[in-house]
Amino acid sequence: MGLLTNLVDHLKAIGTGLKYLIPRRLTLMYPEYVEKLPEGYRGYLRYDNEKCIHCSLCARICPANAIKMYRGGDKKLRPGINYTRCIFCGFCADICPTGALEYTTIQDIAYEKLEDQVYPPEKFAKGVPQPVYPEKPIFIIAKVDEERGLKYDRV
Amino acid sequence: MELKERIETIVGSTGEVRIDRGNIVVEVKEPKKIIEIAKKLKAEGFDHVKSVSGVDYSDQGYFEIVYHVSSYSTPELAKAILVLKVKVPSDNPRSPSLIEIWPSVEMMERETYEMYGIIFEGHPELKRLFLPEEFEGVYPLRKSFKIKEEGIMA
Amino acid sequence: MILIGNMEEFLRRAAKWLIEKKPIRDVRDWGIHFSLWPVHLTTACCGVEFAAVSDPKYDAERFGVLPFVGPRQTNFILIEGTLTRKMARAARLVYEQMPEPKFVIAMGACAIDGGIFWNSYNIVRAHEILPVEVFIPGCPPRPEAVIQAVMKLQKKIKRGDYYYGVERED
Amino acid sequence: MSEEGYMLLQIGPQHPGSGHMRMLVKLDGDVIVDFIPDVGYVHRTVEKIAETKLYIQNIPLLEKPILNDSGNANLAYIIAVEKLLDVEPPPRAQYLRTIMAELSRIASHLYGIGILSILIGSSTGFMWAFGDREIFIHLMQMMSGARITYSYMVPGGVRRDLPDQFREEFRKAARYMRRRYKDYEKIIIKNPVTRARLEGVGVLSREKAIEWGTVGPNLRASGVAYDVRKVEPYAAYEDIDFEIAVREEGDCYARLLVRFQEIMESLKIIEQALEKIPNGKILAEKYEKMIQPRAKKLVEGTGRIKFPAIYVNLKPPKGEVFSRVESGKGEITVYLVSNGSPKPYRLRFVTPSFRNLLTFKNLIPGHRLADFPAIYGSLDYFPPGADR
Repeated sequence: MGLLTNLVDHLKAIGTGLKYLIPRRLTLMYPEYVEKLPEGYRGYLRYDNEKCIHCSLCARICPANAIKMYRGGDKKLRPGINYTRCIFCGFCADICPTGALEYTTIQDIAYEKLEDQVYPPEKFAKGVPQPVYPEKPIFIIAKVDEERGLKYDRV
Repeated sequence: MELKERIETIVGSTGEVRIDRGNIVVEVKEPKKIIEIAKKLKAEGFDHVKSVSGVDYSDQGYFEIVYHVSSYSTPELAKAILVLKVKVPSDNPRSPSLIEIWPSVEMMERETYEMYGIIFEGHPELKRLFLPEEFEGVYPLRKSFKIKEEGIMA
Repeated sequence: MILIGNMEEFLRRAAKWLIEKKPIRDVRDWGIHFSLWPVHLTTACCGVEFAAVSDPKYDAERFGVLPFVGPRQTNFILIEGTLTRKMARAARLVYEQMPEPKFVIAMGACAIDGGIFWNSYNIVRAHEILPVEVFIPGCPPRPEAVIQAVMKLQKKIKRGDYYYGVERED
Repeated sequence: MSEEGYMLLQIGPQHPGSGHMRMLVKLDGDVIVDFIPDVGYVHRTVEKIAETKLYIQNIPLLEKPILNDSGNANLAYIIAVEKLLDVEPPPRAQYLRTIMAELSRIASHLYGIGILSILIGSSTGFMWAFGDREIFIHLMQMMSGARITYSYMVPGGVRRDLPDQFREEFRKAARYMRRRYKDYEKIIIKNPVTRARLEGVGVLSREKAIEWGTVGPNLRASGVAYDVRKVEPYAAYEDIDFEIAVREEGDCYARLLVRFQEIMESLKIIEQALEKIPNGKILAEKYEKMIQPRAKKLVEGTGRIKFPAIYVNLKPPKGEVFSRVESGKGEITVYLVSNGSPKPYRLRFVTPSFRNLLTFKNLIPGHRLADFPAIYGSLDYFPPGADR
């Protein structure tokens, strides 16, 4: 009796495995396909020098002390960020009263040097670091799918 | 509150009972008396300890050991959190271990020893738990142990 | 006996010389860059995301990244998050046991500069004890970022821009 | 070999079955006679650092130790801070918190199941559980804007409202998961290999579980129906109808089953929460009116909030609070002492894995070495959580 049920259960397990043999892939073929993250994803920060009102709230709320205020030539305080410490919590962008700091949806970057990850205000204002893809990627968005969990639609 | 009265009779003159934000706080007057109280509380149905914490009040000359006790087996006691507090002098922090009564304190008392240097008398394995050897004799959670802090300026 | 000993020594030298020569070296580098085998050393909580790198969605095996058990069979350490003092010793030990050539990637803010734990008294920065090739900021970094780092390392290896236990002649 | 003829075996920290810890196992033949967990490989001194950070800055800090269940870690701390500050979040925020906590629980359980599977040698289990975990991570990413570290709850509310497509996406995910559960049943739960490895192994009796202060699914698998969500309802659990998954056996298999059962129960909770969720604000009135109007205009229509500037200067009155929540791995407790300054005077953060450490240590002796990974995996022990 026990043996028989065991055999049946074994067969059921194998059968279930076989059912998924036909490729119904969950795999995201990064970097050929790149997931476009939803609006509001907390990735690398964009800093707008014009909008900054030098209030230093961002530096005060930063949990990792990654944002520091630099005194510029005009005696005004401006934030610079050190991505070696940043934990991408987005508190700085959420407390910024003027929208000078905003998050972007980019978060797939690696660096070869430590110094490259420090962004003083001038470098910070120049723009967001961009990931490098070997070839032009196809952007997709992920969606929940009843059949296979996640599916990827082209943008 | 009925439970508070019950605990008051248990504690008697060895401690003070009050209610703080819904939790029953028992401040034990003397470290030696804590064993006695704990035994009675265990008999009452408080069967495990949720957390053992040290708090450093060495500017006032003492450390506080805080036990948060509750129950799994008695549903109505499970709703309550009993805070058992005892003060030990910061120059000679010693208190009896409650491991005999509540075995669940074992790791937590060990951690409190490691972080504050509070000696729990009767604990069978009172040695460092998390920290590497170079922290022998250094008690990092004491207020006298300072760590780096940075301002907001670069 | 002495003659054979010399012979062995000579052959070893010849092999070392040969392996640094152009076409052979290129083939070797090409081979290595597809077989980055990280050792099973989960240093901290970024391991959660490293597990996600090998999960069906990201599938790092596409890049030849497959965790192996013993340090002797691996050539790649991924420092997954904070290195505490205790763990730093283990990481150093594991690194020393690995055969040349070997590579280190520091994953997560903690591995680079401590991240939110920067003022902890019990942490070590990865680049202070190991020669880190690529850094991945983030807490934890997205699996995509880990793949980016692997690709960066692969490029570096293909360039031949690494140390192979012997000094290169050119 | 020691003098008594026992063999001392060291497992980890570099080992596929050890995680971030070292284990000293004393063996007589292949029976474990003594077991010493050497923890502290991920001890990052959270409690000390917390004393140097502002109340708001501790939100991401306390998520890190319980990274694979960060929604619940976040909630435990926020409840404590709100008790101190005497702030009540609006009802909609309470429901959003419940949804977040439950999604986080599902992800945590799937993580635990995946790790248990790989430890008992079933790669299929790992791939399935981790693949399905991505779906719930996708949902939480929609809600909070991060993959793992959500930092979703702030004192007085939550940071974001529900995205428009969330309901639709969750409905699909729930249907997918229910269908998938039937397959899980065949390929993992009732698989004779799994049962042979787990049934009757690592039996934790009810008395011992209580004595050692075990928490979470491990406790409930030993027949103790203790769940903080029922005992002391927080967030919106009071209005939600759900059952506690309890089993009597107390072995590794029961712990696995409790986790699966809780996943299904969580799906029900989220469905109810989505049905009952009231309209309204997501941040308490007190903080809402402190946000500058021009800042409010910036996030209009996005469902996000801006933080009021007071968040960098939260000064709760003197006092102490204790909070507990039921996370995926078990009860998280936070004991917070304030002396009226903007930084906590003392923050005691007891994680489920730390409390399960004693169970882990005491449960192992007497078993065969081959059962060691099964017991370790079934306890869902997460070393960064235990070490903090």
